[in-house]
Amino acid sequence: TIKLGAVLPLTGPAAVVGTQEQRGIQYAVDEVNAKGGIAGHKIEVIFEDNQAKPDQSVLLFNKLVDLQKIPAIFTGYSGPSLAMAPLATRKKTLLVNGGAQADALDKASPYLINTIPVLAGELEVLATYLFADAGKKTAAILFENNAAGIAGRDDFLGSFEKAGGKIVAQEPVPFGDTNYRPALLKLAAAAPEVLFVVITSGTPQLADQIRQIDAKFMVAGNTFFSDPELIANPNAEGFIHTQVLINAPEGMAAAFKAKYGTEFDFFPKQYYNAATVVMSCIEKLLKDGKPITGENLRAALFEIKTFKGLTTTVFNTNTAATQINMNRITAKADTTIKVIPPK
Amino acid sequence: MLLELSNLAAGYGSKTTISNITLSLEPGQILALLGHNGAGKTTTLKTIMGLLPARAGTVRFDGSAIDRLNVAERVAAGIRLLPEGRGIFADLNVADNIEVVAAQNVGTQNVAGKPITGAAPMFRPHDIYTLFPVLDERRTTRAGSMSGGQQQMLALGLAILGTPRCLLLDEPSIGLAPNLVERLFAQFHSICKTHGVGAILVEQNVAAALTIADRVVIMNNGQIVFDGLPNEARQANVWDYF
Amino acid sequence: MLWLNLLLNGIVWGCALGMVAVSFSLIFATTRFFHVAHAAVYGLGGYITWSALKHGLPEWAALVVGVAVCAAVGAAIQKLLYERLDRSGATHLVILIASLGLSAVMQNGVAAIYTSNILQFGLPWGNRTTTIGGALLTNTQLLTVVFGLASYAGAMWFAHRTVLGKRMRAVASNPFLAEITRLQPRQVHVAVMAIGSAMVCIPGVLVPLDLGLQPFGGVPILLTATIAVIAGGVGSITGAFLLAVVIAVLQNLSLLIMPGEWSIGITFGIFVIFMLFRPRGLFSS
Amino acid sequence: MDFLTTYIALAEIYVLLGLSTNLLVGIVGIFSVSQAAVFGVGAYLTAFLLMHSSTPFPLAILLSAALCILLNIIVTLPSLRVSGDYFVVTSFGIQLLATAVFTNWTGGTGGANGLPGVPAPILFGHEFIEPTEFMLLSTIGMALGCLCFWLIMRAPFGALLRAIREDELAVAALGKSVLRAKVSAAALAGAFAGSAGGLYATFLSFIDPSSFDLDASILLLTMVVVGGARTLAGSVIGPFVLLALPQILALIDIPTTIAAAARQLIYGLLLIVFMLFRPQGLLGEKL
Amino acid sequence: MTAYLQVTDLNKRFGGLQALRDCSFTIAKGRITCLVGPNGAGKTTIFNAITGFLAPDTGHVAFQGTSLDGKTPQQVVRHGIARTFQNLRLFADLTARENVLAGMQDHVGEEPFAAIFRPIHTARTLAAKRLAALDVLAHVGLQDRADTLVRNLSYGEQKLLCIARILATGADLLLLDEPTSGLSGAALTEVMALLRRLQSEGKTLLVVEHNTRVVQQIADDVLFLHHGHLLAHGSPAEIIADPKLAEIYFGGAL
Ligand SMILES: Nc1ncnc2c1ncn2[C@@H]1O[C@H](COP(=O)(O)OP(=O)(O)OP(=O)(O)O)[C@@H](O)[C@H]1O
Ligand SMILES: Nc1ncnc2c1ncn2[C@@H]1O[C@H](COP(=O)(O)OP(=O)(O)OP(=O)(O)O)[C@@H](O)[C@H]1O
Ligand SMILES: [Mg+2]
Ligand SMILES: [Mg+2]
Repeated sequence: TIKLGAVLPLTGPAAVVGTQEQRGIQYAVDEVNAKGGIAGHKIEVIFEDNQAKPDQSVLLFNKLVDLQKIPAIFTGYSGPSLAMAPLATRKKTLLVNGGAQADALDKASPYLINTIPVLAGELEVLATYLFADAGKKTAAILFENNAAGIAGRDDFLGSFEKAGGKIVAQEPVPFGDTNYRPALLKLAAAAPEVLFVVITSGTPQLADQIRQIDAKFMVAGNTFFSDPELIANPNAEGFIHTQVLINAPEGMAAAFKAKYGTEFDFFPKQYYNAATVVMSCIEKLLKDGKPITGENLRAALFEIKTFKGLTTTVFNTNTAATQINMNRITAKADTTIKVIPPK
Repeated sequence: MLLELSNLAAGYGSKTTISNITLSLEPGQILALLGHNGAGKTTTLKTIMGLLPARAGTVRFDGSAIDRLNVAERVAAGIRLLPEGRGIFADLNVADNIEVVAAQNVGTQNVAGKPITGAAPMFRPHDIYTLFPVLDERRTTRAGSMSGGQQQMLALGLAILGTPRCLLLDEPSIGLAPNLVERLFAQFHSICKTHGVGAILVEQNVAAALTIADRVVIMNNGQIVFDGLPNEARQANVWDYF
Repeated sequence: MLWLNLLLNGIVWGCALGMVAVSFSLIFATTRFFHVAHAAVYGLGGYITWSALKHGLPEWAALVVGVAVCAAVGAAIQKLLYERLDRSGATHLVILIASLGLSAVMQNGVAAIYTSNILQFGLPWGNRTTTIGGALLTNTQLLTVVFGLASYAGAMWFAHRTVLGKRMRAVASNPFLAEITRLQPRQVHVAVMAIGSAMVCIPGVLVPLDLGLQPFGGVPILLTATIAVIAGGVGSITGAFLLAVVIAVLQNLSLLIMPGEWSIGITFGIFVIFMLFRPRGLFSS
Repeated sequence: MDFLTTYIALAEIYVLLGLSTNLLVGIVGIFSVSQAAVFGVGAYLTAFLLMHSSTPFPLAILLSAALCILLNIIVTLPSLRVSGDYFVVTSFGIQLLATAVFTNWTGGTGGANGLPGVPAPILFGHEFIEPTEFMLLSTIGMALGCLCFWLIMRAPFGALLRAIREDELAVAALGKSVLRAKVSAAALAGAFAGSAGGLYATFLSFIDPSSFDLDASILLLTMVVVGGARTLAGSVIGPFVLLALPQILALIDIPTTIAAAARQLIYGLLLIVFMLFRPQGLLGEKL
Repeated sequence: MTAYLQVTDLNKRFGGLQALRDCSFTIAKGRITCLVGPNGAGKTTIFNAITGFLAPDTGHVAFQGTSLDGKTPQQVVRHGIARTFQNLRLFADLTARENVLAGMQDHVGEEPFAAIFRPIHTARTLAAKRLAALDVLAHVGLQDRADTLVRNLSYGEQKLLCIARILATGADLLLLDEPTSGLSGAALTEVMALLRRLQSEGKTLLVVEHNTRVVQQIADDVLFLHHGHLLAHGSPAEIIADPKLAEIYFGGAL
């Protein structure tokens, strides 16, 4: 068997996302193993729980690399990823991030590969759309007070103002807190034309609360809005959002739900995709008869360059470019209103 | 016989503090249990109460052995302790102090845990207020903010609420000025005599204790060294133990 | 009218917080150690009620099931864990650590069974709104206020008017005397844990009804509630409830003058300074 | 064996923190749940100095220790007025306040993003970048900490601190300054926490608020209690045991999707059972 | 000549309760003065006011001509006044010797700096002090119990240890709050003898006492306090002979 590692927050408050990511990886691996593995080699992923803490991440990274000689490790959340990045460089171990989008991840280490675009690109699309296509001149920002949220705020703010718009207010909410009312009330009081939201979870609750204050503004979000529960929420009617395109075939989503009892959401899909990318590299190395090391995996990744998994993922740099869609939630469904192909 | 201790022994940790304690108490009798510091008086009372397990010997109450009963059951049967220090609920007001204890309706069960049918409590809250009118005036005062003497009256009130059959009084006079001591002791005396309640009175204030005691037991080093009438005690050379 | 909206919102949130604070206060005033697993009981209440609803029980019956389970769990915690620790002479620090262990067990147990995803009750009536003084409040929020005030009144009545409540305060005041006057402190502790746990089930359901269920969702709310309990003065139910509302209102109104990321910090800063001036809380005896 | 050395280095840093916590909570009886906040300030200051100035590493550690001495004195002072349970929760407030500052003062701490790229320590021209090398530094730090702790505990100062734990008023009545003793103890605890912070930041090269939050403070308390409060040996063994525990639990085979939660559950169970059967900790006095 | 201890016009109010009312008295050097009065008369409050545990609302305290107003408890000890507490306040988890050591002044190594940087010197002086502590314990007859934990001492021994502990401070004026309460005959005689001995060694004592026998036997002067007010000041015989005081102390309504 070929062993891979994953250092994710599997318990504690961050586990909402971490466990979804875990399921995505596990699902992809199980699927490959069910078909007999890669060229006869079974894949095994060793999951370690870092509770989103940097010191645990470093310890676990060393554990995986030292004790298990693991060539590639999946990671999520920017803090832990950034903590492990220098080690990845030194140990020439591939770190694969499929969920965190902070801009700092782009250049943190040559061995840190992001299979999801950093927020800057995505939000530039959104900001341009809002200003130019939707004609919104003023915006307010509601962001989660963590690395992802802050990066989202900064990127959106930059892009929207560059496009010519004006940010009239911004409010953070603590990570994991689904009581958005005070922030929403304050933002609504600034009377923006559009509210840009960047929060990783709790979007259905947000929709309810926005409806409650009888908001007059348009609501826009990033790819985190592709949450099926949000889309199914009638209060999310009219929300628009970018989506880092990732689509699962009908049967696959159903099979996933049957297996884990939870939706094949954004994060499982992304990590499914990340796992496919890594496994494609392994397949190539096996075919070329090269040892599976972090260094070789990285080389293989840039040789293959374009991966066709759940979405087309292109690696020109450490960070993938994928297709981005502009979607609108209407009648409990997500409809694409504009397509921006990968650069 | 109301209470009988035979060859009782008890202690803390590996140390046996009291041993061979044999004494008996009749209804209405006041027994002064004297002895120097650390003689084991408090330990004896605690063992009677069931707060400390007996290591040997038996405690009989109303003729039956009660060694297997826990504290609550002994209290229910009417054995009541006025503890060292202030035995009051300092954060509650006077009326609530009396109410919570009265609600337990103690002393109305026999040692087998069966209710004594038809027996009304000997002391109800009303009776306590009659005994100590000053408590009546202070019903809504926080107990902890009363003077030392008033607190001690309340403590005694709590100890006799319900139907006390055997009172264990641990140094009730400590820190009290002589005027209060005299008054309180007079109250003990009349309670015991009029209601036939037996009492073991542990005191350092020997003079005061002897004024109301029917019998004197003196302890030394965890043993009983004298058991007799107050007059005999006055004459015997037991005072060397002090 | 932003301030009015924030004020109302603060009061609603304060009522939810107040229920947690009052229930915690009842327990803390009697036992005097930090029962941090209260957060886990709060969480459990929500999940049990959610399950009962999914099994087709009507709302009120599901709530009753939740309350009953919480009460039983609270009593069991006291009997099986705290009482044993207490008997073995454990200090409050040791009990605190054991309680932390217990909350790890309970919260992760919930996470293992229900996953860490945010669960929705999905009761449409909960989100329907009513206009009050120019602000829109959901039915859930109105219910929170009603239950909050009722919990406060109930706790006050219980502690100061019922014999069990007085007994509870007596046990807190002098455990040794309670033992020798047959107030049976152990039973009282069990009863108080049962009552406090039953009580915390109500915010444990009402808050997630509004904001979604999360296995670790009870921790931040208990933290703030604890601060209300202490700042209000240990043993004072009024203090706990009042301070909970004050804290919630302050956190909301602070948005008027500063960015939201600082509101929590400032609230706790004010609390620390307040404690320096009133080291035994607002309503200290 | 980088895994082992990383584990040892981290545990040694936590020993310093354990000493700091034990001194305040176990010895003096100041029940502080804000030690992680002080630890964080040390870490951030060292990181800031090394990243934004040419301060040499030893000086950065000294400055961090100095700042934490000051800070710990300030956060401990309320214990002179606020007692018992009231102080526990007050220090809790201090911890939450500190977390808010760490998370939101983007200019100083990098906010929620954290500070990546803290340079490794350089001493005598040598860069201590590999865990094995770094372990040398952390071992020295821990040894110095333990020595200090041992020296003060056997000196009259130790007895004075224990006396304060029992009865402050009586200590004052004997002509001793409670204020001075508490300030000294807080200073010492601050120095431990501050230097631990400096070591931590340079070792990990990345710090963010999650290492210095209430959970971290509580972990420190747990380490001290499990190891055994009030003793030197207890503060040494506690961190080693508690950091190893998750790794040992990881050896238990559980279906992956519930494994992490189940392991945390077992961790909780172990804590409960341990407290039930050994409330004084592994190597501690009865508390 | 200035008085040894001079207390002038102390007033202290707790909420609605006037605990001390215009209390003035002086204490002469080398004498045993007993402070008597019913419960709640304010005796302990006077101690608290003298030793800096309580700021009086008005009034002054002067010791050997130096004002003690506004001094902290530890400063008062440094001036040579030490007190015991009605409820002992011993360090129960420390040994008898450590309790006495805690009372000793000017310890080397009592702050961390010396403890860490002069470890040998610290250890050496500590050894010397431990011997000195044994002497103090011998003075009250507790030398055999030196290394016993206080919690395991009998009540009488604890009372003696309280006195030993303040003797260790080297104070000349000792304020003892009910040193004999709860003591039985032998222990009581022992404490009385100790008090006399201390007097003969040049200490001055102010003692709160409820036991009239003790007052008669040891007091040179008696101060009678009632409702926070100093009613009388005289020899034991005078005070006991006063029917008005006897009525307050021994009779009166509950
Ligand atoms: N909890 C305890 N643990 C260990 N030893 C104890 C405990 N309580 C009392 N002792 C010891 O047991 C002996 C008897 O104590 P006890 O309290 O019964 O004495 P006493 O006669 O009531 O004295 P006093 O008049 O001082 O109250 C003493 O030597 C005392 O030190
Ligand atoms: N800190 C305080 N707060 C409020 N009242 C107090 C305080 N200290 C003392 N008192 C009150 O002041 C009065 C005098 O108390 P004090 O302790 O001086 O009496 P005492 O003469 O020592 O009595 P005892 O002989 O019972 O010890 C009492 O009524 C007491 O309740
Ligand atoms: Mg006794
Ligand atoms: Mg007094």
